[in-house]
Amino acid sequence: MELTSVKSTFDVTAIRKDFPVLSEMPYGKPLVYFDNAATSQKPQVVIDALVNYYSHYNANVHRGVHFLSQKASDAFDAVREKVRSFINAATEREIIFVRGTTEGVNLVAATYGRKNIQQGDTILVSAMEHHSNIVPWQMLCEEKGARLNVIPMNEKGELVLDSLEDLLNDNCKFVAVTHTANSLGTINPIKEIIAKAHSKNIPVLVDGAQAVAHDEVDVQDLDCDFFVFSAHKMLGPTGIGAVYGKLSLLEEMPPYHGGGEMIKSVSFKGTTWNEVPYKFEAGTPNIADVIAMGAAIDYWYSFDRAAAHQQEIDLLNYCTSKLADIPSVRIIGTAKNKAAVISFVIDKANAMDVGMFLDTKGIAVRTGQHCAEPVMDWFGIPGTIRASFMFYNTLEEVDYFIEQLKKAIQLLAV
Amino acid sequence: MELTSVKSTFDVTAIRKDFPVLSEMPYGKPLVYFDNAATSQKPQVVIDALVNYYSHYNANVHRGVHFLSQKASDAFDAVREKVRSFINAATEREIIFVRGTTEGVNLVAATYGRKNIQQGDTILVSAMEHHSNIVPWQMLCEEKGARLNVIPMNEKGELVLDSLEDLLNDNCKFVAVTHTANSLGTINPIKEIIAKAHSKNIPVLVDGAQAVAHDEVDVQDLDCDFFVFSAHKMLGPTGIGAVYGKLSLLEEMPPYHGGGEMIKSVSFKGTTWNEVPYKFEAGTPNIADVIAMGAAIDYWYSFDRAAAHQQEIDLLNYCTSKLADIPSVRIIGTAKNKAAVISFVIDKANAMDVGMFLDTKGIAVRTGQHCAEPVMDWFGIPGTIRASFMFYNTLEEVDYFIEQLKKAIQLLAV
Amino acid sequence: MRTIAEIENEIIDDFALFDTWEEKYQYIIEIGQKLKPLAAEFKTDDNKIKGCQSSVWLTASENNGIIEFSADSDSVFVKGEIALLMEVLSNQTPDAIVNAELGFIDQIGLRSHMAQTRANGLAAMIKQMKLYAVGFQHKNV
Amino acid sequence: MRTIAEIENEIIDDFALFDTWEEKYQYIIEIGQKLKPLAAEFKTDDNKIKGCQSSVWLTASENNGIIEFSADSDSVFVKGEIALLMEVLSNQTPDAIVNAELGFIDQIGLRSHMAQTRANGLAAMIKQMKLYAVGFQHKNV
Ligand SMILES: Cc1ncc(COP(=O)(O)O)c(C=O)c1O
Ligand SMILES: Cc1ncc(COP(=O)(O)O)c(C=O)c1O
Repeated sequence: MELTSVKSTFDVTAIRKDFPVLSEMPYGKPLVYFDNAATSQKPQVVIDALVNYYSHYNANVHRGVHFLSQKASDAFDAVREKVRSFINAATEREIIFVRGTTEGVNLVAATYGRKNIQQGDTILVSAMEHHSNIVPWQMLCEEKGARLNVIPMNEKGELVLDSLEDLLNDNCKFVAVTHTANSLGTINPIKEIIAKAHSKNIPVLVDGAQAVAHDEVDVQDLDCDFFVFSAHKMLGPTGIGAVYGKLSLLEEMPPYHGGGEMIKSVSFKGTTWNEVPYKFEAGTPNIADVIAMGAAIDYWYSFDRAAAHQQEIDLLNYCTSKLADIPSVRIIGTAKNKAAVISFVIDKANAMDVGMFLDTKGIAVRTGQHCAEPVMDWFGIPGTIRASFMFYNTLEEVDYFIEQLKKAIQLLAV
Repeated sequence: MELTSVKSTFDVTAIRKDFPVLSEMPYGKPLVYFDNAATSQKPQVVIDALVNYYSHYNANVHRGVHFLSQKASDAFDAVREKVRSFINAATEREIIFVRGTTEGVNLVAATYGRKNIQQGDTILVSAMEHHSNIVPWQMLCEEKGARLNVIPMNEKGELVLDSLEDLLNDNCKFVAVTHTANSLGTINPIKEIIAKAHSKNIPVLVDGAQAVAHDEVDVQDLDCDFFVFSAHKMLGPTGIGAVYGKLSLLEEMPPYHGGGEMIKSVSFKGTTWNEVPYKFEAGTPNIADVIAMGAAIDYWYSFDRAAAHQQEIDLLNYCTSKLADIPSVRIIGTAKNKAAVISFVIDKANAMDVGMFLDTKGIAVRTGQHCAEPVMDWFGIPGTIRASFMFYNTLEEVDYFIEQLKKAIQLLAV
Repeated sequence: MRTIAEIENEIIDDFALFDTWEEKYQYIIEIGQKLKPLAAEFKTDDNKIKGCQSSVWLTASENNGIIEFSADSDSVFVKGEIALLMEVLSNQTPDAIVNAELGFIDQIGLRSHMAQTRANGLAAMIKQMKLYAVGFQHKNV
Repeated sequence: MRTIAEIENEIIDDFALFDTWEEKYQYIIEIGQKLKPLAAEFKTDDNKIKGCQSSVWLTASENNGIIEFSADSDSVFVKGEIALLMEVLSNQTPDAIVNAELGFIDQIGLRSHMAQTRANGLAAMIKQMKLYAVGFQHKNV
């Protein structure tokens, strides 16, 4: 298979024009941005949404009778429906705005978790979780006297589900597992895990941080109980994200933060909570970024998502095959089902040295543990070099990356 | 005193040009924005900071070896020092970034509070708190079997400190009190309250949401233990704010959210925390808005703050005296020491009817309870009309407001 | 008897005469001021509608299968809203009231200029009127 | 014996020849590659510097009031940094080392292109070198 000849109908040159950062020239060299798993770049429409809000209708939402407040509230409220539709939740009441994935997981741990996890219970995570889907559960376990269990993985970085039935025993009260692993690229068989957990009536939280940027997500089809993600990884702004939760669960959960908006009535004698989802959204929300997140979602519908997805698969396959030709390269994470993320190590070369070399050539990759120290420990490595793609990346960028990587190896692996 | 003749050296016409929203024309009428206590407008430099970040150096911070990440990290880190200097904290390690005041209070309640408040303790708030500085403490009391006590106020909306010694008894373990009340405008004698609490070794949290936008704050001079505020009320973006905490307290506190960045090392066996302030900042921060908050702080230093403050005092005095001339108007909150916030009711007229009338004339005021239901209950009123000023407002706007308010009264108070 | 749809269309036509929200607001206030005050004996907590920030009282009576509403509020604007709702829903059968879609509210641009609390209040009023109608439906079974 | 300040200035002059970060990076790599490897017996956990993401080993010996450092790392770049630090701080008195301000690091633009973890590592190396010097200071009292 001659991969260089892959031609996609996807007009990547046109798409790239939507992203101002892609024209940057670090050290006078064209930027090659392969750090998309850390955060994606933003299309102009997202930036425009922020400018438009702050220049024309900035106001606090929901509480105001005046024109600007009305306009801001309408724009803000409309995004809940956009998020609902983006992940196909049943109703927009199932969407809670949070800062991002990390806050989302913590919200579920602090509300559902604190209410339902008891001493002696276990919470099940997987061996390839991001710290954000480990530490909140460790803290909850510590508080409650519960225990963390781990779904193991194999040397390809695939979850091994043989022991799942055992792990989903009577003590297990919650499962938190990532859809797509940021350190390995593995796409997990979430639907199967959820079905098995549900057969024992155990609810499942899905860490969707990487998934939403690469695959179409349907929370009803997955049947997950919670799904959390960050806007900044899916073309939206920093500082905003969402928790999806099944309405019946949300209704039963205690509130999260106390403050304005999440209450129905406050007196010093006692306080009554507002309805879902407002019960979980205390204080002035991140209005501008919610609106800009809406613009990001609109943008996702403005091009051919299937073609964009194919572009990412092409990038993944092309780069994987090129890396396979370099003897000193070892790819970490070789699951059959992978997103456009390639982690690798190089014999005798320090990952960060390589990252710095590539940086001097205008190439942005990430090096280190990728907030997944247990994964690095599993593979017995201090860290990896990670190239992660988005549909706006090109095969030519991969060629340049491979060329410079070879130079780095020549210089550094001695 | 002929107040119309007050002439300030402050060039409000020039300043207004910095704020794009001020040129808006709701219903074809020039916008008169008197809803600043809800959220302030933003100068162009703040909007530009967002555009510049997203257009030229958007990247995840701290973890990257590459050019964009370095640039983003530098810009992000620089803001911590700006915030430190803005409120004169002793070190930038005392600054924690949060979504806003509400999250800030909840952070302190969930960390310091959960660790230190026990059954039978009392937490002391004041009668004029915003819901965000009541409900988190009620929730903590509920969890711990502690009790909320209240510093009373008089009919002017001033705190009555006669009983303070009693309230600061041996059971009292924490004081949370607002610097400036958003519903009444009262500026409280915070320093005195803090000194009295400290004489009994009781730490004090100050809700600075309204204060930072109107007065220069010096947390070392106040000697408060915690100080929380939101950027969006002080010319900055939505979705960001800060908690100041004394370093010695922060060091002792358990972490807040679990996740990336707040850890030193993670394994399934156990996890060690990062240093203060990172211990309290899990996950990808709101990078863009932190940077824009820095631009807002820079902006505060770009004009004569004393003159701007005088402009607000002029607006307050002028509007107060004009309102005093209207027989059916009753001002709620007549403390001696007031910020540029005027809450009032009108005999026989419904507050929201008046707010809607003013809205049709291009005037934005707020009506209702202002997230301070206990204050409204104290005064036995369902809500107020609130005009709140910022230095970019003009005496001419006040004239127009008074003129239209009189028309509203004629139409509605029947 | 005019149908609900017919009355709604008339109201839509009336409002079409106004170009601006300002004019519409003043018109609603005018209608509100003309609403007959409710006798004090009806201003009970039982008749108060929950979910409105302003105080709103609403009662209903039935005569020969036709419902009549009476209402009052401390807000002139809300009285205007009620007057419009009563114009549409009073003197109708329970079935007609229960099935009314009340599209005129959006079409005259009422909802788009209201604070959320007031929009919630409007929704609460409509709900209460329909609940009365449901009650009378069952009575007539 | 050249003073620390003199050596720093020479390094600053060396780096002034380079226009770009790319050239500086490659120069540091070159220096790193020339650093004599540390004998395996010194690569102990005791000699490992905490706070560096890369493995860094550092030892020091004293002779007639003059300190000599030896070091190694699994990162060539870090070896380059160490080589620069050793050029400045080796063969100096404990007092001179303790008081060194090492402004050259900022002036050659080293810090501004490093990830935070690596900058922390650099700081940890300097701290460890100074701690050795403090140890030898006390020994000589
Ligand atoms: C005195 C006071 N405290 C707390 C808050 C809550 O701030 P935020 O909504 O930004 O969290 C506000 C503003 O609404 C306020 O005025
Ligand atoms: C799989 C996964 N989970 C969680 C996170 C945390 O997301 P955030 O940092 O936006 O809170 C990330 C991104 O860093 C991730 O890739």
